[in-house]
Amino acid sequence: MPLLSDPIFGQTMITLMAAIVLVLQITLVAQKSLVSSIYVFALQSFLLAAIAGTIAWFTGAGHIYMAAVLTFLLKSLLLPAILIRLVEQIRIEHEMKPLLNVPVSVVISGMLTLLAYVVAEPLQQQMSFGSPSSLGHNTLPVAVALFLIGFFLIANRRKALSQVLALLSLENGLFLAAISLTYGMPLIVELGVFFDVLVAVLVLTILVGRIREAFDSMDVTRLSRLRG
Amino acid sequence: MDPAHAAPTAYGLALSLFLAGWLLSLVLHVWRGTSLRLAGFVHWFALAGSAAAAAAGAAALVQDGSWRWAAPASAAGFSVSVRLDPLSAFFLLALAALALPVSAYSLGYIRHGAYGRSPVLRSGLLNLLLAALALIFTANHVILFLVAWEAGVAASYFLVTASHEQEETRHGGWMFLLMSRAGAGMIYIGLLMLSVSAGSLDFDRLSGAGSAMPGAASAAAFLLLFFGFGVKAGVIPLHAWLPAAHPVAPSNVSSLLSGIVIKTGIYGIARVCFDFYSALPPWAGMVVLAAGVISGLLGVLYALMEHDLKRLLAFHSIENIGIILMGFGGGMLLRSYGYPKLAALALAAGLFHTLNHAMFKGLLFLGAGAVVHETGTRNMEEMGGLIRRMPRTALYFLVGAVAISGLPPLNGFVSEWLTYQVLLAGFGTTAEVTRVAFPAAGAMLALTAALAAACFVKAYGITFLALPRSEHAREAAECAPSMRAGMAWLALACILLGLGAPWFMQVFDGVTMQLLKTRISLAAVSLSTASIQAPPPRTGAASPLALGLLLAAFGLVPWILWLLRRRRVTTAAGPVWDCGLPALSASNEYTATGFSKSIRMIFSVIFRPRREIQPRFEASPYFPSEIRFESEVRPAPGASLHSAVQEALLRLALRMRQIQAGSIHAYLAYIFVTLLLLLLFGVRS
Amino acid sequence: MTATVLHAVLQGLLLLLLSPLLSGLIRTAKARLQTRRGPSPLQPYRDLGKLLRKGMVIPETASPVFAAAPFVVFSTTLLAGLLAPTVFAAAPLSQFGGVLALVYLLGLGRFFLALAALDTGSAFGGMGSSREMTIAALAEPALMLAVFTVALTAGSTDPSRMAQAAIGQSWRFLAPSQMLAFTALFVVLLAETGRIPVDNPATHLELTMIHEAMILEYSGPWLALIEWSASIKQMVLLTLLANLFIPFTLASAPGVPAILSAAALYLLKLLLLAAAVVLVETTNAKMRLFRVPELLSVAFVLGALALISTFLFGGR
Amino acid sequence: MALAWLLAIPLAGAAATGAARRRAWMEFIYCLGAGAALAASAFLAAAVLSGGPVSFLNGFLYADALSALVTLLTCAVWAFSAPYTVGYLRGAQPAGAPARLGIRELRLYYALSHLFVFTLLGVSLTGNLGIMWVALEGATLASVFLVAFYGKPTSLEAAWKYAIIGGVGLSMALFGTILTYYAAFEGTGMETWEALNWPFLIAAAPSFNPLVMRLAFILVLLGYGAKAGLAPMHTWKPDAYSEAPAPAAAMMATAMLNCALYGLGRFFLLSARATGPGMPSKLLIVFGILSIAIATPFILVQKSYRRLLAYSSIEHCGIITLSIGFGGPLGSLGAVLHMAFHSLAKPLLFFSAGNAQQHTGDDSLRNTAGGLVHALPWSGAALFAAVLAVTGTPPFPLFLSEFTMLRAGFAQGHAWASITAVILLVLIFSGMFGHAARLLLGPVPDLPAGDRNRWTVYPLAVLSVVLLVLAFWIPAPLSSLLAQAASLLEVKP
Repeated sequence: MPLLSDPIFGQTMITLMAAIVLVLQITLVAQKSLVSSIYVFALQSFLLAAIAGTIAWFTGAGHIYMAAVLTFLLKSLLLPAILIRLVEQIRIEHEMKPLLNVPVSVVISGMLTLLAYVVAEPLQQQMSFGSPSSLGHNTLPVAVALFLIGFFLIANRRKALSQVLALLSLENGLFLAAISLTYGMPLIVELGVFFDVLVAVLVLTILVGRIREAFDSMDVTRLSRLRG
Repeated sequence: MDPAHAAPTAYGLALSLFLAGWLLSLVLHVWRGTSLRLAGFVHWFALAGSAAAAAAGAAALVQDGSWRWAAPASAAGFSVSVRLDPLSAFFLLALAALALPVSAYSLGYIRHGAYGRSPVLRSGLLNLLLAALALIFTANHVILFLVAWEAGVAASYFLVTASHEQEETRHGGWMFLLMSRAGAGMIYIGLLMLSVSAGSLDFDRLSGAGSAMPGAASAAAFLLLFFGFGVKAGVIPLHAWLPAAHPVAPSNVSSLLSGIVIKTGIYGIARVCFDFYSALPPWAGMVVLAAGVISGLLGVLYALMEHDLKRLLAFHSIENIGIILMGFGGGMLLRSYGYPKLAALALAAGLFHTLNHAMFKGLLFLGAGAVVHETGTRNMEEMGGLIRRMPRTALYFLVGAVAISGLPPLNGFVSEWLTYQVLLAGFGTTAEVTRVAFPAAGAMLALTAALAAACFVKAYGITFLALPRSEHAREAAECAPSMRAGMAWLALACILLGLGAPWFMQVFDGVTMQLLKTRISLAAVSLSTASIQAPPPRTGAASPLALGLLLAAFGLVPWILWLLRRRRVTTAAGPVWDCGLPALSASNEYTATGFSKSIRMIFSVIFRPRREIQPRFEASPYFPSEIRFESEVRPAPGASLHSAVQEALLRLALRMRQIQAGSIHAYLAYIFVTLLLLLLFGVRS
Repeated sequence: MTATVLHAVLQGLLLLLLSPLLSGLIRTAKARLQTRRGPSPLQPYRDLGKLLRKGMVIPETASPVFAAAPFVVFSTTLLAGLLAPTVFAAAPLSQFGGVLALVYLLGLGRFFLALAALDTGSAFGGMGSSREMTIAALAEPALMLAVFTVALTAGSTDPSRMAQAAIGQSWRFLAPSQMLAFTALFVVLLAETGRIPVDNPATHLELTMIHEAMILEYSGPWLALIEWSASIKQMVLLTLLANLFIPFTLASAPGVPAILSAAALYLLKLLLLAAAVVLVETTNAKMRLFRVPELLSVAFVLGALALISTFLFGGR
Repeated sequence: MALAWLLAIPLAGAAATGAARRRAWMEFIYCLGAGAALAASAFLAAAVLSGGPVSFLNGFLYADALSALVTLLTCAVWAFSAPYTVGYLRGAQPAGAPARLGIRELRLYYALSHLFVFTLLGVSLTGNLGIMWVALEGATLASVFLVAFYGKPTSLEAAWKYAIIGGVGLSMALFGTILTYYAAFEGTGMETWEALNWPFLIAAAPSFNPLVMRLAFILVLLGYGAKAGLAPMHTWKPDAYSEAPAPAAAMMATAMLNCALYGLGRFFLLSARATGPGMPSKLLIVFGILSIAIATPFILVQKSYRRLLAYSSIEHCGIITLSIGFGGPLGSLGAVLHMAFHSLAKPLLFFSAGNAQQHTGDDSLRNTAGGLVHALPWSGAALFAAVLAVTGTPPFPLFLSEFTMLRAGFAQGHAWASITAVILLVLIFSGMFGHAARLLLGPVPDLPAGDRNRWTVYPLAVLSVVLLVLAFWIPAPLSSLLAQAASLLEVKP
């Protein structure tokens, strides 16, 4: 199967999937429903796992398979499940009002993508494409954009839980960067990162629950007693 | 003992005693912190240490050259590196000469609760303060100097706030601390500039380093150091802490503060102007001279307006700092124009006045302490007639008052006389602007000194003479023997430093040799006539000893005649002329406020006096039942400087608090914007 | 040594004996100018004699300061007098202290007198003391500037040297700096000796007096000492004025004729200056206290001008 | 092996605490663990001093002088805070929290504290920059519940802000780490996890792509800066420090701050070698000054003294950063010294302030009647000493380190930065001391006599004495450890 061993094909696939990931990220910005956001996130994570799998396939590195599988299990199955369960458990309103309205947010996301390109472009100029060793390098701007948009998303969300989700999507950007630039971090590091992400979500969800109990709301704009 | 080892041994002994006293006080404080007897016991360490320090200073001054000792620096840069060079030794001597009587005085003084609730701790702090001062004067390393400097500040602060239960005390201590720190900031920067340029933190290596720096940096460092040390010295307009902190401190502490703590500023200025800078352009001397003139004149003018005895003395400290700086400034100008001999005279004048001021101001504060303790008030308007209740204190205070007024034959006269000679010598030897500055400064010095005399007529007259103005004053009693001993020592020092000035002047030989390469006593002393003299081009001589003896003789002759005569004429005690009204009472007396009224009116441009008289009438406007009189003057320039700065800062700070308004979105936005900015501008550059 | 002692004793006697006469002469001349007969010039001697013989009333409130003041005032004034050259170009004791010491000795006397005035507890005493110290303080800078001017041209603050240095330059007196300084010093003299327009020595109206208010409670021999000192002080200041600015009449070499002519010329100068004082006193009214600073500021400016003109016209 | 043992101590402590059923056992385990860790870290430091860097598991665990110093400081702070923690948790708890802590709360606290220390030790003891990130993230997670410990609404608020800002910050740091790895990967072709090991990285750094390293440094600076509390990423600090129990806050303000700055310092060295020291230095100087400047107004106008301490921590974070940024032998020495001295002075401040807060039930600077020193003679004196110490007042050793830092500024041609720092430090002093004086001095307050709990008083005395002694005399081994650490932190061409 020459197609499946043609690095150009791999490159094309990865580029396509990365583009979809970026679109999904912007969808997250525009999304108002919490539950749908979680599904979007799960889809995004799945695509990332697929990118990782593709790279693993073409480079034949075992630890990237591992990363792909872990991503798939953790980010597109386990974490969304935990979040969905939490949403149902504490019966929070599904509607999430961002601080800035959707059109403005989307425009800002677009600008951030542009900025990501500006930042990553000089790096890309120094890269060589087309060889297996550079597979996926061209997704660096996407990774930076995911990161920036994720950051923006955290700052733009009122609900505690949606901030957690945004933090996770930001993390996805990092994963994309790691996987595309260096074919994943060393496995032991990668494992540690996954573990941390898992614990972070657990910790944050517990906190969300307690905040909800204490404040009768998940709106973090209410958390403004500590000043000066 | 080998004389070469005398100074180091005594010096080490002094420091050990001070520090041992302090450490011991910490232990004793834990054991029995309120025991006055233990507090007194700790003071004995200060007393013994001061005696050792006096020996060290004297021994070091007698022998030529400097003694150095250094321990290797720690990893953090701290180094015990000390040096007894002539300048250090002189200040050490001044410290000891004051600390000794003050310690003695304290033995009796603290028995009446002057140290507040933890007397043992405070008495230990006095030891710490003395140790810090000794180290300030002898440090040979920037870091040791600064450590000692701030340790002295901390010790002074906690001594000043001994009775911190009162708001006024807290405020005074706070002002002291705040301004000290601000001054220290300037000193840090200045010393850093010097030491980085010299490539060393050793004072030895800093000698002359200032002049080796490039022009602008050299000037900036000089100004920073001068004004930094000026804060400590109380140079107007950086003086605001002085009248706030001196009055509220226990009087033995006030005495040390005024006598020697502010002299650390003078030490710094002397060290900087004459050692770290081997040459300075004339403007630097003009700055110092101007600071001296302004401080001297405004200091005494504001002292005149005071009726708080201790505040009055505090303002006089500013005045005397001004006189010292006139000497220094003159010396710097003369050095700039190439007259090292005259510069040496000026330096000696300034240093001599430093010591003299320590003696008489220390004495006056101790006397004030005794008076304040007996009358329970610092307000002179409630004193009066104390000369009958406290005759010894009154006598010692009188000696101090005469000395501070610069009257012959006491020590104040000697140093002011030298300063006059310096200012006179500067005229015609220097260029156009400065040649006028010198005699102008001389005229202002004359005004300052005459006003000081007026002020002490007031202070002494209102406090000690005439009728008591309050019940407390009427029932005052003479103070404890140890307190009197302390004052007697200082009074004696004022007299001896005056009469023995020609001999004492030789002490400055080492200093002038070190800093200006000339021996001052060759030019300025004539032992055959027991006189001090000014070297050419403006000669002149004065012999306080001869003047004193002649005065005594001329006074004694008529007095003896009078004693002989007295048996034959009738002397009767009679009432004072009271315009025929019934019995003179204390309310007829001139008040301190009244005494200074004419000066208040004459200098109203400066004082902007405001007064308010509110009579209350019952039946007819001719018979007021009650009259309220209020009078105040505008505080000295710079008195509100710190509060203006403080207010502006606080307003700004309040506005800046909006940064932290509790919104996590804002917080995230800060980071996000920072990130974007750095990505935009940081990566490509 | 013996010569110095002899010189000092003689000059002391001169001051002690002649100063009351000078005061008397001024008083008489003033009376004559006001077309009064006035007392005899010898009246001050009679007053002093009388006072010395009389008993005293000492205020009940007085302390030792009150008792000490007359003696301090007397001794400081006399010693100040011995620092100034009178007949000879060299003052007897000027090696012990120059013109600065002289000024400060007078200051010491004033200090004690002002204290004594406060000591009685009388409001007048306080008033006099306050005013005296104020005026003295204001006069001081002008005095110093004038003295500086002379000291600068002479190169010394020693009055003997100041006088000697000027002897050779006979017309120096007419130099602008000297004239200005002379005028400044003259105004200071009026203030220091309590003359009209600053103070009225003849007044006993409580609210206007200064010097008299201070010594209101003194009587008998102590009053005599104070009055005597006041006369001496006046003579010393006139002497300074005369001999620092017009020194060429002074005897610099021993020899009876020279000494005699110098003595005569000295007295003549004193009389002329006294006449000037009399003229000023008769033609002026006493100033309000708060206008005195204006007068003294004029003196200050004159002194400053004097100093500046030492180099303004190409002098040293 | 020593490295592994050291890490095992807090981990075993956490496990044992989880199993413990009685308060006394937990307290004993905590103190024992702290003591053992201090001894072990001293042993480690001695080993590093005598035999150079120690490495275990192929460099997975690694300690040179710098990491040994940071480890030693972490353990020292732990050792000082352990007895204090015992006393503090026995004492009265703030309003809104359970009046007496139950065994469950205590277990949670002690177990989390052990874990917190474990992660902090992990940061300084690993040689792998990736693992260092993992450990630092772990430290955040372990400490979130320490911040939220009292369960008050404000505690939860603080914990949330801490968690989110910390999380965002650390993800930036992770991005930076990924880019560093990429640079190493690209520059050397090395692809195993050893490519993130420190000795390898620092040796290979000159061959890294400067552009990548520049980007990486920016991200790491913001990321670890957020963890350390550099402005403008500092905003979580006042909330977290004022809401956490005092001993936990002290650990965060010293040990965690050190660890974050340690990480930042490592990346600084890498990027300085890769891109030349110009840009990284400049950035550190800017952020250092900015942190000091931002802290100043909040110190001047502050109504809660626990928050005051947090701003002081921001200031000190700025000082250390500034000193690293100045560079040169003096700059790195200043940074290392300041790290060390600050780690001893800050706990003193937190402990004495904690005592005051426990005694009055309030940490307000506005409603105070003053005179606290009458009721709390020991804590009051310690608070004075601590305020003087953290404001860099001689003779406390922080003066020496700050002065070294200022000297470095002048020596390296950043005179203006130094001068600005001096001015700000003077202002901060006036703020800090003014508040302390208002709180402590004054008329006798209407409070019972305090300072009766030995557990909370003795650590104050010991810390004060240690601080004062260090100002004048630093034991030779410690001094050479400091010198070696400083030389490791210095950028060498």
